[in-house]
Amino acid sequence: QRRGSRLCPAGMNWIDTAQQCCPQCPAGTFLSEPCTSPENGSVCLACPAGTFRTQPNTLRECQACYECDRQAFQSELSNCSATSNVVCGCEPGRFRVCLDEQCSEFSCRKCQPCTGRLIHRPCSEAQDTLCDSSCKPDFYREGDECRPCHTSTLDTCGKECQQVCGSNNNQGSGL
Amino acid sequence: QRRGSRLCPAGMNWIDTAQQCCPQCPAGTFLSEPCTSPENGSVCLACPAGTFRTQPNTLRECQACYECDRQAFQSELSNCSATSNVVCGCEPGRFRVCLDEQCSEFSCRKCQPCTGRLIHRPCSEAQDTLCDSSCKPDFYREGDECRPCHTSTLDTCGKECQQVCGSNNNQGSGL
Amino acid sequence: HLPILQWEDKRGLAFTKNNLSYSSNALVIPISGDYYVYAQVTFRGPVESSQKPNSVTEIITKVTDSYPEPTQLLTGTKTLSENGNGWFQPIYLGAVVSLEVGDKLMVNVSDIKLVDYTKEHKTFFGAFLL
Amino acid sequence: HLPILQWEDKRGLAFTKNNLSYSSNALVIPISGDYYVYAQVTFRGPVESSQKPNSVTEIITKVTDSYPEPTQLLTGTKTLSENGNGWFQPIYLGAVVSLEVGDKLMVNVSDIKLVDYTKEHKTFFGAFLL
Amino acid sequence: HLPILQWEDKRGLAFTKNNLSYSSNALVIPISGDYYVYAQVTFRGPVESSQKPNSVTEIITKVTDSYPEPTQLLTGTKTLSENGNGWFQPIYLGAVVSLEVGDKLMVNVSDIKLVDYTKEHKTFFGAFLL
Repeated sequence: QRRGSRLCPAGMNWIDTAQQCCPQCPAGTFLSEPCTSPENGSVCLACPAGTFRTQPNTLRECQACYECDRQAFQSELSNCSATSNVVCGCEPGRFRVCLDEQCSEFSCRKCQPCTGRLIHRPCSEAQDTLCDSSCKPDFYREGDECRPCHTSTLDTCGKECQQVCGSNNNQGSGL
Repeated sequence: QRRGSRLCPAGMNWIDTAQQCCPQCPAGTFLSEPCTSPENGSVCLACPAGTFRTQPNTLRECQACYECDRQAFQSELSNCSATSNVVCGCEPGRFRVCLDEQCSEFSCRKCQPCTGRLIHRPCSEAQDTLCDSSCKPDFYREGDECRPCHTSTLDTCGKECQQVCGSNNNQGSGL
Repeated sequence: HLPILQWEDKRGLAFTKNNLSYSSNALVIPISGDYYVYAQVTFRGPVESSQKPNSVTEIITKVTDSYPEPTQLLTGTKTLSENGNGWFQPIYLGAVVSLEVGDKLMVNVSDIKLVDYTKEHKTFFGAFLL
Repeated sequence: HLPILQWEDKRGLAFTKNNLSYSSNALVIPISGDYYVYAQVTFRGPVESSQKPNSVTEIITKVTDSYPEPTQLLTGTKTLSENGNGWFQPIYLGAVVSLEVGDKLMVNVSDIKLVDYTKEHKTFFGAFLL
Repeated sequence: HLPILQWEDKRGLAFTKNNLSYSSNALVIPISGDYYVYAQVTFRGPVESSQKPNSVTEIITKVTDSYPEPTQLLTGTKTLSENGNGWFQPIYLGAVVSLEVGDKLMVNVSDIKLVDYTKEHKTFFGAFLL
């Protein structure tokens, strides 16, 4: 404990300017005026808009809310209240790419579409979509893409394509 | 206007230390001593060498001239005067490569020589030389270069070269 | 001129006192003297946009009634070599400057879309009289 | 929370005076007031290890008896684009903050293994009352 | 030793007062005490020359009659990863140091050819007594 402070009972903090223990202000408020004596209460005011305090305190100001990074396609999962900071996530169709270990900084990248494949695991806040390695029925493999049979023509339909789409391709079969 | 300052007539500024309006010093000078009364003038001194003021003012010092960046092959288009900052451009045979949107920072890169081609648009401060796409007469294309006919020998003179330099090349024709 | 940043001057860690006031994006000097002026701007890369600026710039500028043009007091310019999309680049500037009563101090940046405004402890601006 | 740096407070260029004391990794504020708080951490790349963190972070934090959680006062975050192994990256932070008697100031970093502690003039931390 | 920078001490934004004087590339301390010393050097890439230094360094040094060798007070070292020719890299340093009357403060750099001397608001150096 510091030189000048006495140990205060639970729920009270030492206030140096008042040279005594004062009751803590509840979460969502800050200490506007310290108590004049331990019996009467501290003067606590509500955190102004755009600020918050998650815990009981005897601080002279509330903490400023963070803001979600629109430019990085973040969206508000829960907005700032008097007792809680804003919580940012990614806009629909995007997932988090962490820029530091705690992922306190992250950008939101587009989920991959798995065209022509079955979705092994859908895109989520934390991870990109995981596509099936094999192509969907009526789709043939072309490099690492899956192409719909009906778009292939006789001369573009290689070995892979014929195997999947059958010799008489583009007769209305496919997607 | 600020709390403590009165609105001054045109050509005069509020001088806080003198608590009155004083005549502005002309461009190329700075305010050495404020006026003692609006009637008598301010004491203005010429900007010392290496400094300038482009506008009438009541400032206590002149602005330091910029310097052109020799290392980046810049040259002085116009040097610093009492009323104007230095203006930097590129040494002959070089053009500007901007490092920021306003091009307040730039380096000077060598103009491309268009060897063997006609110059479509000459090199300027702002842009590199624009070479003609086709080769000059008596020059044949080799990849994206143009080579003079007279340097080609029978075995190095491919299809392109023969077309341009004629079959009996290097008989004194060309450059 | 380059875009001017707007600042929070009351909530959270921000405060003004001793008549150093904040109005229309500028700190207004209450008494003439030498001040230590400082600012940090955290720039961060846009995600999708391919065109990447090759540099970011932060300038602390002075505007005064005694002169029609702003004066650049401190400048930090950094070229960017991060190829990936997500990048961060803080620039801190600070120095002693002589200021007159009524002078206004502002912070200009090369591209306001690149400024990280999300947390008050990453981008800040201030001054104190010596 | 992020790892907290330990500091030398007596030997070499280091000193404390006017009751600003150092204990358990923190500067302890002796009287309430506005302080200019600053710190520089030089980060440097591990030599062999291929896995390169994509960013380094330095945070000056305040701990107080009046609140159970630390408050982040100043933060510098820089992504790394040096591909080679041997890299250096200094981050300087400094600003005026209002502090109460008994408040503790500390410096947190993203990865303590990356901090260059070898020379006192490369990594330093301090505060003075205005 | 590393090259020492020369400074303008009168014209433009530069000034000295309260007996803190500038002579032969150094700030001369008039009275003993604790000073906040700071400097920013903007380094910028050479254009043509292919050999690119892989790092730049700025050091604030103290020279004193009481010791034959200079003392390094503050150091900023940064490796460069910009591949293009035109690059910019500002390094800011600042901290409180105890100085004796007559001590001289200087700024050394790794390569004087890389220092951007073109604009006074990009490279600067100063100190003030607390």
